[in-house]
Amino acid sequence: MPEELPPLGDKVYLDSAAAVADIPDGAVILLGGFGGVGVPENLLAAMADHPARELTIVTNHAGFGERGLAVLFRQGKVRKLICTYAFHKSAFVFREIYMAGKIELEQIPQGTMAERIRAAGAGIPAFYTPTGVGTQAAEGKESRGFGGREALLEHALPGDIAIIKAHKADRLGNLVYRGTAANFNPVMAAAAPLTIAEVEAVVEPGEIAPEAVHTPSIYVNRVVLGENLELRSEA
Amino acid sequence: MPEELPPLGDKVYLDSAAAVADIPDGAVILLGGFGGVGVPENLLAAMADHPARELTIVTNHAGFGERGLAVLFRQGKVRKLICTYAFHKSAFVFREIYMAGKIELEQIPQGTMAERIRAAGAGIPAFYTPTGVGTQAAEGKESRGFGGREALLEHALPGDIAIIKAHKADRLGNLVYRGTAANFNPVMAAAAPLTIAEVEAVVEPGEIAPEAVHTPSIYVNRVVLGENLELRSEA
Amino acid sequence: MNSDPKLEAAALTPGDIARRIAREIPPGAAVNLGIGVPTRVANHVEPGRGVMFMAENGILGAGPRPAPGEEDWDLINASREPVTAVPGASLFGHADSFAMIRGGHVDIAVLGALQVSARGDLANWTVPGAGKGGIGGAMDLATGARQVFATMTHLMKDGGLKLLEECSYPLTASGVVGKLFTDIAFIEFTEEGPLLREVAAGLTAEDIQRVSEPRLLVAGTIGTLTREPEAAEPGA
Amino acid sequence: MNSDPKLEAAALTPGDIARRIAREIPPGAAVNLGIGVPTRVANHVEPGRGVMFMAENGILGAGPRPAPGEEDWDLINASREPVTAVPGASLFGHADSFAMIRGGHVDIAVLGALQVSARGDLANWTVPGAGKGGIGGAMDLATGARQVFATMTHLMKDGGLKLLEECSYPLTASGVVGKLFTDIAFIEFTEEGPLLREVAAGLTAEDIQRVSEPRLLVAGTIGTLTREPEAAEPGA
Repeated sequence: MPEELPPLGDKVYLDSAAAVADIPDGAVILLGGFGGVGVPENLLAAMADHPARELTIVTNHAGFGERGLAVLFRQGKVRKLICTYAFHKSAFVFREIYMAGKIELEQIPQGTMAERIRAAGAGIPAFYTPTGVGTQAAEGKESRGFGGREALLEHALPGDIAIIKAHKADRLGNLVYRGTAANFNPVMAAAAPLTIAEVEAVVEPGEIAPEAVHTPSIYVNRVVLGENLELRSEA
Repeated sequence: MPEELPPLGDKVYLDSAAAVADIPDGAVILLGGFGGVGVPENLLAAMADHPARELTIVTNHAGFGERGLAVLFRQGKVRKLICTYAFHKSAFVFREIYMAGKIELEQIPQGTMAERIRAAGAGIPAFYTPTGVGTQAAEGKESRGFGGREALLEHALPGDIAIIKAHKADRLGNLVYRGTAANFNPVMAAAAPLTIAEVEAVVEPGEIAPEAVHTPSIYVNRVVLGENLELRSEA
Repeated sequence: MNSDPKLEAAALTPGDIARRIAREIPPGAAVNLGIGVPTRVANHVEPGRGVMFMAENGILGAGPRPAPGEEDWDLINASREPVTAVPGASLFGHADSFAMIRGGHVDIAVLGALQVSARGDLANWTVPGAGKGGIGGAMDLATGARQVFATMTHLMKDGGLKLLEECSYPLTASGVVGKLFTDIAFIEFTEEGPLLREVAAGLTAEDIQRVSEPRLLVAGTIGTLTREPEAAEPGA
Repeated sequence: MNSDPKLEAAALTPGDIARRIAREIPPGAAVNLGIGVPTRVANHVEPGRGVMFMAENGILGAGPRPAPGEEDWDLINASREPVTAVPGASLFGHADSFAMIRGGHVDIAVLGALQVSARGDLANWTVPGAGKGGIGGAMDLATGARQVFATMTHLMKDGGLKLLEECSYPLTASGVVGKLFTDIAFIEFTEEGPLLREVAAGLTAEDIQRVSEPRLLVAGTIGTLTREPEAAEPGA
């Protein structure tokens, strides 16, 4: 769905609405963030004003409160949620929609989700992990012993679009994260052919030292300066 | 072979000889470096004065010239070399020893070697990669199709000891690399129960910003300030 | 905590349990603390012991909660609480964080438990029936950490058992619990089975056995778990 | 380059080949350059086109070789040559670098070839018999890059063919070559087979077919590969 090559030069989009404008129905969206930190709040808000439906969302948890991701649940835009933690008490909107049978859920261990997304970006079609052996997470999965220890076969989990958050970007798309706000954002950036990054600052190429880059520009197609950096839906 | 837990507090060793003193015969050593950059030259020099034999060395290439790794080849200390590029013209010492039937060789694709070492550090017993399908690198390996594309099953490649090089360390073992001197060093640091890092500078904890750490302290057991930073064997 | 007045009277507070767990953490260890009582363990580990706390959302070297008003809301632990970064801390993303956990680099994970079985199976992520809890990082931590310490009240509120022959709740991981700290006992899982190491002051081994489904082993002297005034817990 | 005087007279220089390859690189592409002629392609890509050169030893945004005496010996490309970092460059280790390559994020790999087959198989890492060459990053690059451009002289020094029905040397990867640039021809690999796009000035399609084992397809007009004075290559 996205262009074959990133556009020449400047990847900076005018606003969040423009950055997500062409997201189609049915897209699989990798959504960064953990515990309200590193969440692309403004891009999420733009998605609430966007017509795309039948979305699959891959993210750590099922939203918090009434904002951010919860708005998309309420709007009935999300067909399926793939996450690591579905039923936190603050995810009451998701619970309501789920109990009404209006959304599919796939819940997977956090490390397995991170590694499946990394695998998608890294050209690894599948890998084995000991996590989940002998649990519900193993249901329907192949298992195999390595050196006397069982492991499950897990497949790469790519997205069509990654919607992520970083602290700072340069105009080429190099990203830097702050604190624990990296979380799923770096692996998601690499695991979709179209990656849209909301940031708190945009600088010129060269202002981020090469050793300090956390996500190389090659993984980022669009950069947008978040309109309201105080937004905190904790999606 | 190493202690169960890293020693309390300061991981800084007095000199290279002390840092490698307890390496036993038969150890599998992960050796960092690529093209003469990021090579732990002083630790290699200390290994030349060390009695350990029957070593397996895992490193990018088969040494250069007459110094560094080539000394260990000449001394007959290396039983097996696992590398990505064996027969560069400058690796004449290895060639000589290999042609004389005095060393085993396993040559594997560079990306597969990096990923196998990462897997060892990341608790992934095995993974699939499309690299090498239909080539000599596939010989004796399981192959399987994913989404219509064949991939080879590759296993984690752990070491007993990692001997690596970084630019800077703090006393807790956090590491920072310079330029293209990271190469195999970060993955190797995580893939052995005992990791020994040669560095060009040692600083106090806190002097490396948390976001700037390339290799977290948890992966590093010993730090030594290289005695002769001009050493350049290009091993 | 349960309907037995004798056990109830002897039961440790959460702070007492956290303090006891802290004593089992060796100097220099890298430790992941789960939500609840495990989080409080940090309050009882002296800074000079070189223990590094890691949180699976991407920090090694998490320090105490900052003073009110000084929070950095980009810097939290896995319980969504603001933390500080100690000198020598490092930050990383989820893939690297779980590589660290699954790769066996974290020495100890201290996890809350719902049930523990005779052979150290851990159930801590959900109760049967839809709509409660989530997996989160629990399966990776329980599987990947070198040692798993579990903690729970010994009994359910209705007096039902939680230390069982077999867990009835969905498992988090099999055979992983090394040490179990309840409000009335400290039990170590050995090749031969669960070994009763310590009991709360005022109780006997028989008291613990009576509320535990598996046969508990005893070797040598059984130690005593003591209570302290809550004020003894700094920062709680 | 071969024993046929007509072909020899028409053959492009390495600089000419590099210049032709450079014209096939679209603006904004991420490109990995192998050793030899591929390395020289960088000399012909204008900086304003936004092309980013990556080297598998851990740099995206490799710039020209620094002036003598100004080398940073911690900053090299995969050919072990000192490079610079352009504004907006990034640095990373081998695992991340090959994740980038194998994950299909590198648009074009330009690789030297020993042999290429009718269906785009590439042989470039060794000749049969022990003791020559090495795999290095070639298999990952040939498999992982979105497009593989191969370059070689069209014939061996003794006149032997290198564009073959089947490679006789050990393969690097199967069916991966998209475009082949030799000293006398530019060939594109299509579903139907190798398509002859351009020939060196002074030669005909028949001249190229005569020294190519597979049947070459022709569609529409065949273009001309031109030679330029070596001075036209900046920095060579």
